[in-house]
Amino acid sequence: MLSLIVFLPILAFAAILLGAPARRTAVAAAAANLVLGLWATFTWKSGFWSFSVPVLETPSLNLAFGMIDGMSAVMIALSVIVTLAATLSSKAPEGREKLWFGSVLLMSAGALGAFASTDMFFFFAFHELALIPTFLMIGLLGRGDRREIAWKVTIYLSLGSIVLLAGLVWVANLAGTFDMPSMIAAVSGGELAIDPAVQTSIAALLIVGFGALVSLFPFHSWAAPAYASAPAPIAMLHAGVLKKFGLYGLIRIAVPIVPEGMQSWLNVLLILLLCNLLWVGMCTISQKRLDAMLGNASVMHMGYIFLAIAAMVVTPGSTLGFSAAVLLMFAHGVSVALLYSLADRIERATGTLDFADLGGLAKSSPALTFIFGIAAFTAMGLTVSANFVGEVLVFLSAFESYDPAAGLAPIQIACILAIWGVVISAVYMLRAFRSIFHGPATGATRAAPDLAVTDRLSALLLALPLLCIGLYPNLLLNLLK
Amino acid sequence: MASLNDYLLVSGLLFAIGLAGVVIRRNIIIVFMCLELMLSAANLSLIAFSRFNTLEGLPDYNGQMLVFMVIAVAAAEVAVGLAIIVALYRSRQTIHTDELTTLKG
Amino acid sequence: MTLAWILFYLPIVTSAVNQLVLRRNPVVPYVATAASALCFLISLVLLGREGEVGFNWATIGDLNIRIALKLDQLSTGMMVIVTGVGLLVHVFSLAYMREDKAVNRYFSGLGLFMFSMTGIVLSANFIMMFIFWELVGLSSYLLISHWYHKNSAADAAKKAFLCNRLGDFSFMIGVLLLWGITGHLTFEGLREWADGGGVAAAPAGVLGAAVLCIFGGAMGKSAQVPLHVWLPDAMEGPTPASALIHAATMVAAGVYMLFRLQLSIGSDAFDNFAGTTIAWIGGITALLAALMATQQDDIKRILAYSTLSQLGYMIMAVGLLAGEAGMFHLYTHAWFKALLFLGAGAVIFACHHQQNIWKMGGLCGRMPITSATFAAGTAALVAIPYVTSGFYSKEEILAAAYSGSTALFAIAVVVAFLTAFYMTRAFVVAFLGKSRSDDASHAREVKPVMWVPLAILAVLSLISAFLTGPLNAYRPHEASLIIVAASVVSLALGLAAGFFLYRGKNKDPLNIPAFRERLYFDGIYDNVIVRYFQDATAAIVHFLDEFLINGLLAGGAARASQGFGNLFRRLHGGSLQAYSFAFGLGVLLVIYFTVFF
Amino acid sequence: MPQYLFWFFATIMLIGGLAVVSFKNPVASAISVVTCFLGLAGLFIGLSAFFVGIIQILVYAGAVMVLFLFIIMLLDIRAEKARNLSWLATAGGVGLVAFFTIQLVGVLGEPLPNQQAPPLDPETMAAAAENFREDTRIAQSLGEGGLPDVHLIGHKLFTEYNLPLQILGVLLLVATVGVVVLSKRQPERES
Repeated sequence: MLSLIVFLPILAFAAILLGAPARRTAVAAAAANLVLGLWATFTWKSGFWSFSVPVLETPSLNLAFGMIDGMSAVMIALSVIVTLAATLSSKAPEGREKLWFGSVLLMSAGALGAFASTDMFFFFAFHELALIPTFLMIGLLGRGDRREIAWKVTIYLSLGSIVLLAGLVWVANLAGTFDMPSMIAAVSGGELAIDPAVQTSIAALLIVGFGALVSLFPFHSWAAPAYASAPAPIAMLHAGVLKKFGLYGLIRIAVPIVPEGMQSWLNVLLILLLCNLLWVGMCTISQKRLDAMLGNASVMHMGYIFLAIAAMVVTPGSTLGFSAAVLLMFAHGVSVALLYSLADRIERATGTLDFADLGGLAKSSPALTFIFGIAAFTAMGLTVSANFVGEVLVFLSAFESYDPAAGLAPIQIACILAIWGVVISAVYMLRAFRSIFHGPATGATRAAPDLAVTDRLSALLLALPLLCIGLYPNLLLNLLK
Repeated sequence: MASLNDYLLVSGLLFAIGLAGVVIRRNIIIVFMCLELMLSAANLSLIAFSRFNTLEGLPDYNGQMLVFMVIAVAAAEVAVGLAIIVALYRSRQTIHTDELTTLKG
Repeated sequence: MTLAWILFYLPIVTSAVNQLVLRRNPVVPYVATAASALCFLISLVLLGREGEVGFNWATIGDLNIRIALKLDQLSTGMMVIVTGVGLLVHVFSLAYMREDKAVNRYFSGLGLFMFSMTGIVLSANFIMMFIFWELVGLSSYLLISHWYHKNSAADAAKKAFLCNRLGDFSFMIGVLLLWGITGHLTFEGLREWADGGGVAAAPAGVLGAAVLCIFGGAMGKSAQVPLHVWLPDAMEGPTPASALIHAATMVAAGVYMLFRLQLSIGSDAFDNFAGTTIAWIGGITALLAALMATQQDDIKRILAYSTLSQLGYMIMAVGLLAGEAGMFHLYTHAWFKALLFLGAGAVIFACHHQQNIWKMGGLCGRMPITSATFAAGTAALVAIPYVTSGFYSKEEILAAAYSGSTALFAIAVVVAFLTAFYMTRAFVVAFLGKSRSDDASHAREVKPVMWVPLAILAVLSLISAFLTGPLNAYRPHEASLIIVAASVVSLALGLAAGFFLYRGKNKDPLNIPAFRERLYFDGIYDNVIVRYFQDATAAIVHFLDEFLINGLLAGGAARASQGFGNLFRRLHGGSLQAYSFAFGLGVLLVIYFTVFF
Repeated sequence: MPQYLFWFFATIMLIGGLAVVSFKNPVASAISVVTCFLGLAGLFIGLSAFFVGIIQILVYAGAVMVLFLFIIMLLDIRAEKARNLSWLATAGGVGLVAFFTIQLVGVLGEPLPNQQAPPLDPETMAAAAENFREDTRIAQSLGEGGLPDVHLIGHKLFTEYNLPLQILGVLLLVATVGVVVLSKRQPERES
């Protein structure tokens, strides 16, 4: 039945092409998908949702959807939530509604397909499908240097995809199947034993490939300009949902199938993720515009999830790192989407995102301030937000293997340095909040209108999961069991 | 009697002349003629091989078949090529290759 | 135990209802005050109860993090302080904030704070404590930035949150280390571990480091040097909020948390370099803050520095393994410092938001009740022997210092002298003499709704030392005579110096720029650490990111391929001859390589 | 073919070729091509490829070169005013030719096998007749000691090379249609 969830956006896309009213169709499809998706998320253990259609006999290739574990379910929930919020909150430029909402639906379908696929081929293919509207929308409707940025994104992501494809093909070739669950079962059952040297090479390909898609340092320089330039729904969907594909892939494929390979790259991975957190974090501090800052911030926070992945590699038997990573992926996706949608909202209301031109928005837009406050404090990992739970679980997972007699292992040192990222994110988020909402009002903000009803709806849709999971993480953690 | 080497040498020289013409001349019609020379040079080699390698006592007619085909294709090529030249001249008023640089990247 | 849950949830539920449902309804302040009164009653009922109740909050495999309310002597005693001061501050605010347009937001903020503080006090494990630890930081941020349109308030809020974040950074590392060493996150588990001889078995260095890191959290929250800079700035917030958060309760949370830790893993874990460092940081904070307090003109800032100084005392006591003394001082300090702040609030309210003591004067006659209560608070703070609660608690700390370290004892005595000096200065300048401005000369006694809380607090600050039994506060043994003598002498000197130096003066006879400029801490932080270490580094890193990663690594690859592309584009000159030449050359080379090579 | 005839025709051919490249006037070049092809046809005939030789004259020297001349006339192309050849192109062409010639000499420096053409005398012809059905013209001519060149080509063409022949026909048809389309005057584009 997952096929319904995946294909509903595509059907809606087709309907829009055929002339259905773009916005209403998109919102209706996204809302229907939200209901279906959440239902699927909470009942993922039932076999009701799996779906399989053979495509090729040899090599055996099936268009197969199913919930491999709770991670798929959570990611699907993330996708449907962000999709509805993106369609609700965004405002298409005159005459471009078809392109605008069509792209959103197509991206949503791609992301859902990737997360729902149990087959490695379609897992990859759906992600590529979702990248097409990303490029198009940045290139056609982006801000600033949109052509150049669209090219940059295209080249980075395509190169990442190519490297990734090489890794995936290698894995599939060794495993003799495209079916991911049976691959994982074969590895854990001992039927598939990959030579350590080969594992090292595969792991390198996968880390670089998935890493470029997730903007792992030093493949990060596409992300910030892309998110700053992309139209809001695209930034929301890409930063919030689609980017998680890389992390999802690392957790789903790299960690279980080539554990020894990942082990041999562990220290490199730790250094890179620290660069993500500290280096990019410092870059974030020096940004002068909200969109650029948010772009860098979302790159920075990937470091925590990589830390969780590193912890999964260090302590293979434990589920702590896994839960931490999934929870943080969800939390980061939702909070980033919320921030982008609000940033877009601020720009529409005031015409600028420059910190120097903003100020005192709290007076004219209290609701916006309230929601942005939730989003900003969530993004900096304040407690009772899902992000905090994710981060604290990440830290705990990194310390799970700590042996006081042996001293600090590299992962614990990395963890301690990574916690400094908490301070960095507080610095830039507080600065942003301070310069946008506090202080005396400026010309741009004095008469800015407050949130409209649809804006509030979409903001609530995103803020509620963050708060609920922050208040009671078992809500999500129970799904992962 | 002329030897195979002689024929091949003459054929090669004719080919070289054609090649030199293609590279040197700028008038596209002459370039085209030089192409014909080169094709003919190849034909000469083929005929010579056909004559010098008999098959059951007869010249190897497979070679001559090839020449036949080449001549037919060349005829078609000339027709189309000249039509293109006419169209080109109509739009550009020139048939000098150095003034036809639309392909410049 | 249902009562405990009500105590826990009531403030946040009230706050949420106020903010989201009632919104601009004028009934909001009264609802909030009623809720805080209920909370105070529940705390009283809960006194002496023991036990723990909770639910699983995050469960992964073997790791089970619970939200659990732990009731014991420490937490129930602390709850009385928190809700008691909280209730009085709510009542006081009813009048103080009446004119403010955003009064509802203010009361929601107070509710959030009460919820978070309750969470800290009742938490049964470190993760839960950390959660609420940060939440009080948030509520403090919200309350400091209450008048957000003022740049100074907005900056102060940011500074406060950041300093706390720095502390939390260390706190988190400490919790992780402790978890790594002991395998426990709950206080109960830690106690079992310590009882089982865990402290002796654990590597001392790591354990000390863990304790020190956790103390880092207390350094942020309790504003110890060098993270103290936020507390004086936090006075930008409404004065009642300062009284509750930045004087009585939240800043004391650091001491509470350290004492909680000390109770859990035992004093032995502190009996190493960690304890010494903590004690010295506390002592230095006490001394520096007292010195800075002597030259401040803003009445709230004087009190803020005195808070710093008293917190330094408490921290020093904890570091000297005398946590009970620290907690006792926390308990008495909460009452009299809340009193002083509320008194200052009343004065400021009466003087039309004039905060400079040199613009006051002669308030004694115009505001008799306020002046009397302020005098009582001052007496408690400077520790007038035997009649004030402050005396008893300070003696305990001096005793702990005396038995711990001579140097720290000397510092403590000097601080006692300085405290007497600057509080006398403040009292003499603000309340005695004659009015030095129109604001002061028009001041009138405040309404009962404001002075009744003051009076209650005044009584408590005098007698609270004798209520330790019923209120479940910690109170260690009596002090010795030598210490009493030392403190009496320093008190007398301080009182005399302050009184004679400042009586009848119109401007400060002393001028010590270093103290006035807060020993240059803020300047150094703003101009050196923030500007160079942070902003300049950030700018450099950003530049390097643009230049190295984006420009050379990625851009280099891009430019290289572009260069090759341009190179090959040259070949596409559109010249037929060139193409045919290249083609012919290629053919010839193929021949050459196949035939001759 | 006697040696001198070979050199005679070869010389005609090569001089014709050189003339094509060196004449300024395209008409003269075209005439030179015809000359060249005449010499070539002579060589073909000397190699007993009578049919191909005739075709060479009919199709190439006759039809194709007339087509060239037509076009030259049609476009009214004059001789180039000045021989403004670029020295780079000339040097390139000459260099290329030199390189090619050196390679040619290098390859042909040592004599290939089959230096002498196998004889096509009546005995071999008669022997070859055994491969054909007795009652056919080919067998008869061969038996009489002649070389029925056209018949042999026709036989080959319509048996073994039938499919290529058909394709060739289609190709020519397509070329015809293409030429018609190309030389139709384009209607003026509206814009």
